[in-house]
Amino acid sequence: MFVLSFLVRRLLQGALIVFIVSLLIFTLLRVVPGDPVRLMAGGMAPEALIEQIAKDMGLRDPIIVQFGRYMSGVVQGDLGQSFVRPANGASTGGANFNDSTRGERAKVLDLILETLPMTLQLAGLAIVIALAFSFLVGIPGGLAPGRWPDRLAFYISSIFVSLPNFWLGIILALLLSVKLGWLPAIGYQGFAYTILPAIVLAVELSPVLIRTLTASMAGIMMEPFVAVGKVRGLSRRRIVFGHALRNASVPLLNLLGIQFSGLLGGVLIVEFIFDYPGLGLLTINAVLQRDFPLIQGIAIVTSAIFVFINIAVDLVATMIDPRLEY
Amino acid sequence: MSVLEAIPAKSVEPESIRGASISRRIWRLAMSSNEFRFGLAICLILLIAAIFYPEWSGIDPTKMNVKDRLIPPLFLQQGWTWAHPLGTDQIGRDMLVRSLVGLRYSFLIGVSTVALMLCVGCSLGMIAGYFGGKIDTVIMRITDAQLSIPMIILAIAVLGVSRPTIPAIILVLGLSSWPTYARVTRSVVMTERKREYVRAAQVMGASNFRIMVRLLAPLILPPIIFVSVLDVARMMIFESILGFIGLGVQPPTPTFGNIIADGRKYLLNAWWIATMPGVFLCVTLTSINLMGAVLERARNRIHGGAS
Amino acid sequence: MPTISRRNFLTHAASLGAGAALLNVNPDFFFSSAFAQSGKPMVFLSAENITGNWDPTSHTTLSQINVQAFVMGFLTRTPMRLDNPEETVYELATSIKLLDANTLEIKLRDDVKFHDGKPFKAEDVKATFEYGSRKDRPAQWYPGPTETLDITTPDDHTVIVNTAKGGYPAHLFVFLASYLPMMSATDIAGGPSGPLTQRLNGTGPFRFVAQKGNDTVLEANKDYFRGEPKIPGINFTFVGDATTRMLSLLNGQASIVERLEPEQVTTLEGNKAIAINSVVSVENKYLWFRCSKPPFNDPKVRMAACHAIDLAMIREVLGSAGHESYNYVSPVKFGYTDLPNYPKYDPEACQKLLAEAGFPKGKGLPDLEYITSVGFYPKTKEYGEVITAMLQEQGFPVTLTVLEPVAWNERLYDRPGGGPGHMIDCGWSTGSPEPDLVLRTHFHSSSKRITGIEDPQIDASLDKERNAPNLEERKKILQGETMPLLAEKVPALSLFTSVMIHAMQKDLAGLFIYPDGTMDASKTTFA
Amino acid sequence: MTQTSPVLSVRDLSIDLRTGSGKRRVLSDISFDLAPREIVGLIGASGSGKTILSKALVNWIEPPLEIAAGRVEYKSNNILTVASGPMRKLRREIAYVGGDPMGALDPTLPVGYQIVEKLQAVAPEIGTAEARKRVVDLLDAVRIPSAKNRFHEYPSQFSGGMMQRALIVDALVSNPAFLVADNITQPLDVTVAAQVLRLLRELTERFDTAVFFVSSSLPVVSDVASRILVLEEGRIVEQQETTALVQHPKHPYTSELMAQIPKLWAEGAANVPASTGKEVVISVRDVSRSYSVRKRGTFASHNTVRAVRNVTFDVFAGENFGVVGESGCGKSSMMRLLSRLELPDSGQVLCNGDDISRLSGKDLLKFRRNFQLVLQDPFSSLPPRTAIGAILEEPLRTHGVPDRKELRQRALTVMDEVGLPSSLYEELPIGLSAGQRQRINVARAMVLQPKVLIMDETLSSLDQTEQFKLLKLFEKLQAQYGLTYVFISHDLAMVRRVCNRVAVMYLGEIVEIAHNQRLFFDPGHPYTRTLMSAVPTLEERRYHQADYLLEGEPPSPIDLPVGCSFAGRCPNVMDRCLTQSPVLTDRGSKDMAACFLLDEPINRDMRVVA
Repeated sequence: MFVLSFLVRRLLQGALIVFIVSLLIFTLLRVVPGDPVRLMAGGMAPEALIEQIAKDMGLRDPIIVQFGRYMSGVVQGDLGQSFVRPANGASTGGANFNDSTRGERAKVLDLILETLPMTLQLAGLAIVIALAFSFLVGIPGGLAPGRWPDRLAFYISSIFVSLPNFWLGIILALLLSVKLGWLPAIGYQGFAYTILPAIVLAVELSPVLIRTLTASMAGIMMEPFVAVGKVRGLSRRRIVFGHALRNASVPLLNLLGIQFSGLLGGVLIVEFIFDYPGLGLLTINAVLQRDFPLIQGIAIVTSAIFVFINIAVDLVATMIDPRLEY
Repeated sequence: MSVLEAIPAKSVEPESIRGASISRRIWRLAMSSNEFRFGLAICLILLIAAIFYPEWSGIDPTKMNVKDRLIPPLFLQQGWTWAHPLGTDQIGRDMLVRSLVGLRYSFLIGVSTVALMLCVGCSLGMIAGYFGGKIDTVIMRITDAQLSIPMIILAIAVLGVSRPTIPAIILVLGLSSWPTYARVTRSVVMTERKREYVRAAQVMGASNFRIMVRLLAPLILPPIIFVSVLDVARMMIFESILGFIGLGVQPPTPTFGNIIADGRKYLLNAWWIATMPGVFLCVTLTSINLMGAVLERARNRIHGGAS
Repeated sequence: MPTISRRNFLTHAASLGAGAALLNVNPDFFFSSAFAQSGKPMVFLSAENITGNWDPTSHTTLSQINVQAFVMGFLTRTPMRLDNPEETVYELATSIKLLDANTLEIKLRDDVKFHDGKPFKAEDVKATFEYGSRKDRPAQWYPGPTETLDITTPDDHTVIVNTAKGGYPAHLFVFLASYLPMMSATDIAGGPSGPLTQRLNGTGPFRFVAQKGNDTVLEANKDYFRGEPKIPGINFTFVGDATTRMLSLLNGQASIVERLEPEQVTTLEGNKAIAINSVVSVENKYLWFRCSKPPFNDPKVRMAACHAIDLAMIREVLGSAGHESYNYVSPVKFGYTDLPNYPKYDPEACQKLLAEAGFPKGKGLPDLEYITSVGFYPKTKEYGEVITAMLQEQGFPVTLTVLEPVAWNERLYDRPGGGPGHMIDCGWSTGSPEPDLVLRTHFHSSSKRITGIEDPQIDASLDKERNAPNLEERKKILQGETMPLLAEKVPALSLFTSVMIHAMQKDLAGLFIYPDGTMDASKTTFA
Repeated sequence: MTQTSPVLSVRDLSIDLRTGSGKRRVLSDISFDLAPREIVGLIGASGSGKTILSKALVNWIEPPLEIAAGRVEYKSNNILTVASGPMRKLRREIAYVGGDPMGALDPTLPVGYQIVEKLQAVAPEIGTAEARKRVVDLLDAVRIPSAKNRFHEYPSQFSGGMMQRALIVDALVSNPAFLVADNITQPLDVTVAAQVLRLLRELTERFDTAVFFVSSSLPVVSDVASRILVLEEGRIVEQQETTALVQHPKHPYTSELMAQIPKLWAEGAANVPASTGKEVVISVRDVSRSYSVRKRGTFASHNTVRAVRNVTFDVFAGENFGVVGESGCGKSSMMRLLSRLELPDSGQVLCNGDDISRLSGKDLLKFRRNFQLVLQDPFSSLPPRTAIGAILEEPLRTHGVPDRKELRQRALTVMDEVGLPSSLYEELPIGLSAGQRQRINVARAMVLQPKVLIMDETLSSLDQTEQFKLLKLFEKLQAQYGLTYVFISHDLAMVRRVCNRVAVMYLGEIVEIAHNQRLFFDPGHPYTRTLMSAVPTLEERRYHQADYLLEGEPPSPIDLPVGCSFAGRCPNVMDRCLTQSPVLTDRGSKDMAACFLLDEPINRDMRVVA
């Protein structure tokens, strides 16, 4: 009953958030200068044709009318069509002229659904690696505040945060793929191709995780129940892993939920560097091509995912710590 | 309950540093740590170098000398020269001067962005956490919405309107990253708000605004600012991501971001171009971080408890 | 009448960049392919993405032209090498004859089939020519609209082209023959939204299988009239990042990559497993002035800017990726000559012209915007910065705007009132010796793509060279009148000729690369 | 003493505290024995080293504390030197319960689960099913209602008293040989504390456990222990059988401690001048306040907590007015209403005749200046990172005193008045004792020179010595400035000592309001008698626990029972009480109580303003 009412309440709020985000993005993308139709039709297209296309696509209607039309589509699961991508999914470029002979345009939703699982796989692996590493570094750091494991955690996070992901990506690809031949790097032909980009993402993700984990671990270890636990006869390992970690995982979870939207920024670059066919590559190509319907669709889908992930995070957090109420 | 609480702690700190005002005491305690001195020294060296070296050396960071391009840093590979201690880039500009000027701009971007984030995030978070109820709900829903808009989308929208100038970039980065701070501030304020000293201040007749600004802000901001040092670096890196998609600071102005983004192509045979700013970034950050950590520790020691 | 005469239109003996012509396979290899296929497909990483429309007349996108070159057939092929630029090899044609100034006779092979099984006949050539000349086709390579052509097919393997109605010479089709992909008449009959846009259908050594995301998958055509290719297929993949492409080559995932940076060349030269191929391309890169709006509507200001730019410095930045060019076309194109009056770096002349134009030392000039892209050409941004600095040195108040390719492309072309900015960087590449594909396209007032120039003198000169009765005459007019006139009016400044640099696995043998970047892989093997 | 060999014997135990500049001895030469089944009490002021000693007994000495000398022998082992592995096994036989029940367990796991975890940690041979059964049985034995369900509940769902019971279960579940109980009744209400103590006695008898019972309250210790040790500044200055010690303390320190214990019924217990003021300062008229709490696990439904119900009373100028009651009785809500931190839902609070809810702007500021509050918790009521001087100046700044010199002067003056040395001006409150902190709190209230001070449990966190000193201070300040005090407290002894009139609250209502003497000698409400039966005292009780102290805690203010709200715990409950709710009945001289046992009310339908 609790879970159900929680979900109903949060999902309603979530729907509202996604709606606000959609409106914001929709408006923002329409005040950007540069006529999307010109982008779509190509530089060589005559003005009259551009006006014609714009009219046909309803791009000269008031924004609110366009938004209404768009949202009624979204509700039915239709995120519109890409401006520039053909149905076969190729990313396109160049001075493509929009004449009547254009191939059928790709559905935004299809494009997203095709690439999303790839990115989820990448992000999932990255989070697993980042968490494993952060635990390895952060827990000893949190258990020994001020001593060397703490400093080690501090220096590692300092160094990691100053590594630009595209720099690191290239270095790791050179080292692990070209020089040592341990891992494949470019493109995607199997799970092994996910590992290297995931490592790069994990490095980007872990400084904040390490820091949060160290701080909250150190904080929890100061809690009375930890000290009392020892007197009650619990072993240190049990206190650390059974209790302290459990408590420290709540802020960590919240952080992960928030980090998701930051993760997309990293995914973007990393997928581009490694030519990994996920949502990030789709996004960066959409941005580079100014494919507005696609950008819009991606933004709405990611914000929806973000909202869901945070609902899930909060749900898990309340399950871990029943004092929390959302 | 810690052991110390049970004992009337008559002197937790050495007697020598008593009597002075609290901020001075924190400062003095921090200064007594080698780590802090080391961090401060490095930070000062970098600062002084960034402020004075480019003008003093007389080398124009945008002046190119195509013949002298891709000279390696001192001693590292054949062909180095004292004229360019850190080598030159792909069109023969001096890397040392470029890195230092880049440090200025990146620092400007990083610090102003974080300042903006802190201003917006902390004030909204504080208002939400302090008043609670409907105000809280509205602010937090806005925060969630903002948090779920990927930065890059906001970037093309805003930077598409104006040419990507430094203020515009600061605006974009700052506006897209404040929600984290709003959330953190809100949660801290919500716990602090329930404490009795807030109630005491209300009974004294202090207005809500006064309580937030004079009582809560000085209490909750330092740890948040300490954490935000990491964000300064992240923002510098983000700026390079913007450069990556053509929305960064326009050349010839050097920033760490665009030096790294441009130098990426030469990583194989002129690794220093993309690496030097990273090294500078790492050193700057570590020195600031080091000072921050020591200050935080000193603060906690003077204030006698965990934050 | 001779067929294509041996013309020695290139006297220029340029030294090639490092590693050039390492793999200069004689194009005369289209025979005997009795070797067994070596098992794996060739993976080509392209620097540019393709359009969503497979109709060859719908675009001018290089990467898609590359795909077409694998799949489609051409009447002739022109290898266009500096040492033998006029060499022409017949492919689908067996002979091309000029019957008179306005009549061209083309004889065709009789053993060729399209990938969908339809035999290749004269009707296909007729349909292709007529369709490609239509006014609404975006890739306007043909000399005049369909109404100006009269094409007859006396038998299934002979095509007669008559241009009398259009008033331009028929020899223009000679150069185009090597550039126009032959489409099936049946596809064309399907109309502009028909099968043409859905897939590629040609007579080439590889057939189009599918487009999977950014991968274009091609497989060997067993019925290829010169024998089945030895590799089972080609994966043509778009990878935007130069470093990524090279990493992919280094770890063995890619067979061949294009558009290398000169520094990458240096790195790869030391690598035993990698071979480099450089070829001077048909593409020049230009600084285009917006000639329809101030201040560059004044030829003096344009010339002043040209005098401010030191081309040698730019080539220095480019290293092996750039080749000298003192003309508006590439040295491998018909009519190239080093123009004696081509603008040189001359600060004094620059200042003088500026003063004459009323802007002494640049004072009084409006803020100027120079637009360039982070594009897939090597060093674009770098030399953009160099040019900006050089212009600033002479007092031009220039700022550089670096845009990602699509945003740049959106701003590229002329529009009513003049295109955005004041100067813009762009290269122009056409896989044919035909110079008008550049000159007429950009500088004739009927087209004026980027510059927006409308100058009756240039128009007249361009018309005159096009209407020359034969190629010798035409060359004389080009070199003696049209090109010098352009160098005098400078609607644009040609900066250099691109050198196409490809790197490939050393075991990849038998690949021929044309100066426009297209490839012939029909004899390619993995050694 | 006892002939059997002791369970535990401590010999010459000395403990040092390592500080930045060196070592300080905090315990010296402690020696005593604990016989099987014996309950030994330890008493001492805060800071005397009680907690350190009790921790030493369970081998819980951590840096910066270190053992300087001596042994703690259990089964002829010095447990101070046992390695952590074997020590964990020993913990089965050595148990500890602390004074912070709410922090003692991991908040994210169910209570029962954690007790099972502990049992299995010290006794791995016990299977999970058996351990569960044992825990549930014991929870039942400590009278935790529906123990089976409570087993799965989380610490935050337990009240303090419940939690302390659960912790006693946690300590006793492994059947230990001895138990160290360190200040276990400190945070609890009197009635609950009395219940817990009663329970502890029962259980230790049942389990044959010896107990080392530590408290700062001699009455509490004497209630439980058969022998008492007195600790002063790290030394045991006296040890005697309880009765002997109470009657003939040998050491002057013990006598001093006993002198500070407030009396309830003895001669001189009340130290108040008769209330003289006739001018009404505060008048509370039929005030109610309820809160809306979202029901956990529901979408939009709310529970209404009725915290204050139809309360009416007056406070006269210059008098000391007390409000007593246990946690959750609504006295804190009352405080918030009086100090205008919240506004009542209905009714009025009048101050000098003005409805304070209508005040705003300057009038409000003036009201604030005259009407100050001293809060309960000496730790959280002071901003942790502000220097003391700045804390005291802040209210003056709020009230528009801009001049730095004047600010400093007034802060120093008030510091002097409350007995804080001026050297503390630049210091942070962090190093100070609870007593010193409460002085700062008082000083912060006094700096505005108010007319009324509300003391919200101001003294309850202090030990008797400190309480004693602060009460002296209050008297002095009252004499000097003619202050009116409102004491909100759960401590009957303190109220007895200082208040002219006392209101007793139960579940948001005033059940009795009476003059000091009348309340303590002739209480009109059974709840008042229950409270008195539970007060720890050395005196002969007028009301005995056996008669008045029933099990159970006050019902939740969410689901108020029909009829008299005290019916569930009332020893004199009648049928009528379950259906009808009694109203305040005048008992003469403005004393009133709400109980059907009293004579038929004179003005039954008229609410009388006291």
